[in-house]
Amino acid sequence: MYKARIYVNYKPSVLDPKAEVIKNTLARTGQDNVQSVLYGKYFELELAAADKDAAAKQVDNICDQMLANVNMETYRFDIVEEARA
Amino acid sequence: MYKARIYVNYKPSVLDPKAEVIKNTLARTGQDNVQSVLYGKYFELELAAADKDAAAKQVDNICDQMLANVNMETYRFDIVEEARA
Amino acid sequence: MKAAVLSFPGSNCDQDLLWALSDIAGIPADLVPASATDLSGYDLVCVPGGFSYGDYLRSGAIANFAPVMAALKKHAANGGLVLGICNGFQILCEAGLLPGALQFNESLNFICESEPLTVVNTNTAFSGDYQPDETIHLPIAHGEGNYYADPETLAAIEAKQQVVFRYAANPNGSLNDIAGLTNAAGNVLGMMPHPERAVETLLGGRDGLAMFTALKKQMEGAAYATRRA
Amino acid sequence: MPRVELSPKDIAIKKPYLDWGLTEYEYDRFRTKLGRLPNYTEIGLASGMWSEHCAYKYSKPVLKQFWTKNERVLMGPGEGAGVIDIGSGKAVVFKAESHNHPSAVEPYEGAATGVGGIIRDIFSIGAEPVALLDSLAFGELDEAHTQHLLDQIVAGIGGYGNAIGIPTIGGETNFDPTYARNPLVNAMCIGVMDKDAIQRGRAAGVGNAIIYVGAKTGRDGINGASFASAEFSDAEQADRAAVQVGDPFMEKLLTDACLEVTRDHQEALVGMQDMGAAGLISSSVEMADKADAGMTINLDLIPQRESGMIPFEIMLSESQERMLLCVAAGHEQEIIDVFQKYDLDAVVCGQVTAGHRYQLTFKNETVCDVPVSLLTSDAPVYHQKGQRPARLDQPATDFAPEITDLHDTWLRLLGQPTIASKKSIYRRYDAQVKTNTVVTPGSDAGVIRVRGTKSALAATTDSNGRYLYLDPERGGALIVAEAARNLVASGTEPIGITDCLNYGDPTKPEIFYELEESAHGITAACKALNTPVISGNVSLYNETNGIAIYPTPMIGMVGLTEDLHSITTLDFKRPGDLVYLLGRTGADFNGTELQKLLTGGIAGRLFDFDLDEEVTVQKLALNAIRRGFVTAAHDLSVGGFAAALSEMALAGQLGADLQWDVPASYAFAESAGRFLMTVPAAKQAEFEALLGSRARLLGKVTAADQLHIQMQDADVQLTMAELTQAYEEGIPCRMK
Ligand SMILES: Nc1ncnc2c1ncn2[C@@H]1O[C@H](COP(=O)(O)OP(=O)(O)O)[C@@H](O)[C@H]1O
Ligand SMILES: [Mg+2]
Repeated sequence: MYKARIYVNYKPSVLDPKAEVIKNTLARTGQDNVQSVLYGKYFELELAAADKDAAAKQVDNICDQMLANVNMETYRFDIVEEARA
Repeated sequence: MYKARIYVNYKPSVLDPKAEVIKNTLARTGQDNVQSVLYGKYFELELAAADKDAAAKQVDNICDQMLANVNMETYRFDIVEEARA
Repeated sequence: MKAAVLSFPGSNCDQDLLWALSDIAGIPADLVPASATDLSGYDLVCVPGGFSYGDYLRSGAIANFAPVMAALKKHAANGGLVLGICNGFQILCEAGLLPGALQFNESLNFICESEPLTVVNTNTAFSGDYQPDETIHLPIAHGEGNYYADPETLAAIEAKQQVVFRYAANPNGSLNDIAGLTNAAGNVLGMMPHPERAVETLLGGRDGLAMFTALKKQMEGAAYATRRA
Repeated sequence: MPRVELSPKDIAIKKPYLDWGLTEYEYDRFRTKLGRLPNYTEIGLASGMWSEHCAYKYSKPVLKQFWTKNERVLMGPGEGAGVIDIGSGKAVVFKAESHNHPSAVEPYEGAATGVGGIIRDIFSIGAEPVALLDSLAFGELDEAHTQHLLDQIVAGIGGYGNAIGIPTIGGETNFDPTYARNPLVNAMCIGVMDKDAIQRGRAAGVGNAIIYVGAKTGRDGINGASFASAEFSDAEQADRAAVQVGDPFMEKLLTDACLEVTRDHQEALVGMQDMGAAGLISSSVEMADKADAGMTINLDLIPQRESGMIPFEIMLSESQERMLLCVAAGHEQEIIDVFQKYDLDAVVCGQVTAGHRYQLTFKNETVCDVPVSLLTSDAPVYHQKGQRPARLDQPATDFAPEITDLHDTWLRLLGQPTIASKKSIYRRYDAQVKTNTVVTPGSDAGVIRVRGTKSALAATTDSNGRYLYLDPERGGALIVAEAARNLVASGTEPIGITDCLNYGDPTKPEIFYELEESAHGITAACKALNTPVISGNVSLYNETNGIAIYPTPMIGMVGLTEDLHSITTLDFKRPGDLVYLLGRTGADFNGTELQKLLTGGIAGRLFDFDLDEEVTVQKLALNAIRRGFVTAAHDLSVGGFAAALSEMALAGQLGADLQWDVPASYAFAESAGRFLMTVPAAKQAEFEALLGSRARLLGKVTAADQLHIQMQDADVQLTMAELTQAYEEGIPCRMK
């Protein structure tokens, strides 16, 4: 069993209105020491696979096709082997 | 400068419709080897703070008050010190 | 007798609510910006629908940090009437003035529809002009109206009869079909359906009007009581 | 790797402009008129301003023929949107825009930013946006890709409109393989304003300030037509988004702030325009052009979201939610204060200058110094020659359907996605915010009241590429007539149109023919129906692998009634009401949904269409409604009698018992100029006297749970349950 931890974020050139609002609100409540905010998605998938490479290949494909919108998002992931429960 | 990496997820007792959709779609496309899907939010904050403890305290407060709704979500974070640019 | 309609950046039902209160129900009402810090002088404070601050983090989450919220919490703690509709309901939950939270609709889609509701509690300041167990139709328009509370909270809500409106055909997955409920004290009501959209026959129905007439009576009575005291 | 700005000489040699959409001829034209070699920024600006989107270089000769003026029109095409007088001191403002290509690439954000863009066009005139509509076309719904596009495009439209708080009161959704890889996403916005407060996009008065307002400028959206991807390294490509993300929250603030400026600071505001296609360059230079003025802008002052942007990028960025204002000198702070109240960036970035030069400075250097006209009126205009496609001269023989099982055909037709209920789509749009919506989606037109008056406005969007494919001219006229029919059925008088012209590559003579001929048809119908074209938009190059979509002009039409009581919906109201069919039905089957259903495609000569008769029937129908004879009205269009009758029954949850002495196939004919109406028995005489032979009594509305129709060669009974199943499930069951 493998666990994939996947991070999906907007590309740097894309305006992220969500992160903007959070940053402004922190500043408004006196927390302007927070200098940058990134707001992304985080996924964990557990999957059975022949080996780590196979798992990585499948996860990469799932990210590209489904979890990330590659027109405006980038993704990265890591994969760890898990002991069977 | 500190960087906080924050993960916000639904509590296990809350059914997450978005994760369900992903899992079902994977199954429908023949990828039923994916046995669990967790769909969360991921934030990165960069903040200036006196020390790591102070940063952690502030981040914990931001999570509790703003980034997570503790009625249905849990959060965790880690903090790393960053070299100034 | 006076009502306040709060207006957060991104609120978009504030004018509709103001119109329903003042022009239709005859309750004098002011629009009060989120930057205000004082709500004294208002008997009823309404938190309208919309997408406060874009609802970008979670619906209602950012509004909780607006300056006016301290005054709203004070008003509620003093027993003042508070009505939150749609995004207003979400804000009241985020602010801890009502129990639970509102999650994405089960279908994950926004739903705009006229929904049948059952009025299950007419012993509140908001619902006294409805008949017990009456079925009414009110519009809903939301993407995150799926009411959630953990089992203990839910049990407490039911035990204290805080639920005022239940969906007759649950559109969004809300637990116990909850469409609207009050706090334990009964002076704060939050609901996803829009009574302010149902106060004119021209626009398709008047089932929402009884809520405003009940509130008016309540406030008139209260104002009379204060005058006597 | 930062972008390298080629020197003027290197530009002449390396010709990067070819990748930005400029031709060799266009470069030469620009250089010759300028009198020297253009630099990198200047030729970049030309690539934006001389694009079809900004210069209409292919479509201008076609658009010229449109009929744009009658006594009610206060402002025609040329500004952000057109304006029509609706009495009581009020005016209606509307326009439509296409976002086909962005929506094909990124359906959610493409559709959302399309809505955001059209809203800015409306409030830039000074009008409060009060309603939205859309017009969508997709490939066959059995394809997973189409399902994904539909889901995400609808989510995007709702995501923007719902959040900003403007009701979506109507639209249309069509399905045909021609749109499989080229979906159409057209959005329309309607605004209402005091008629004496019209704002124009003008930068007049030497020394007056140019103020930039709204979101910061980023690199998003500059690699469209004019910015070829070949120029980027892979790493850059990976960082660069092909699409913009819409921010409805920002736009809500922007709308409210701009309306406050137009309302309370009239003496300070000289002009206002939104930054749409080709962003800052098009808005600024057009504002100078319209005022016959010059302009200078300091690019260092433009709020920027990213570091290291070069002038070319700043000027051509299509970042969303931005506006440009011209403000009287001395009033700058007054205006900036308004925007600051809404937490919005507003900065003085330039001035109106004497003369006619358009000048940009960047880091204390002049990076552009060209005549204003070089970027505007000097853009080339191409007079293409159309060529009649061969298919129009050798039409297939007329389709003559034989209906052996009317019951089965009826239900199958009703379940076709183009005909079936669109409720699963429009229930994802907030149709009621602002509490003005008198008729929500599901009827012939969306209707909103006009606050402060006794009037109401109705609106509809209509298109039918199949008709135009078979006959561009007649199809063009038909579609305008159909839009008008929808408004009349709702009890309003059509007063004007906006359009989106969705076509293939105009440099192909056959495509240009389609464009030109359909414009003839549209114009003829507009004149006959007294509905001038007050605004519009052109979307060309809708092609996949060299194959164009069907010519698909989208007509957005607005109707007016000054009496709320005349508003009529399509649902059967009462058992016992008499059911009438208005207009003539013929064996009109080519191009119909029935032909598509039974033969898998469309072919043949498009059926005849009598424009004068259409006008007459519409006038009579509106008259009957206004005189209070009519309890329900519905126009007949795609799917003909069968679709229309089913919709009336389903909406009212009442049946009907009818006799119609024509062949069963006629239930599906799409002959124009027809309505179904119900009339209370007490009004029968008056109604029949008014309509004469143009109305045929078919029978009665019944309390029964079924439709019963006796035709010449068939007798059919359809239960409400069967009808509901076919109609309501048509789309949802294919989305799974
Ligand atoms: N994409 C859409 N958005 C909003 N409303 C829609 C959409 N598609 C269809 N509708 C609504 O569904 C109803 C039926 O649409 P349509 O079949 O196009 O009507 P008609 O044939 O009378 O023009 C109308 O009320 C229309 O406004
Ligand atoms: Mg119609």
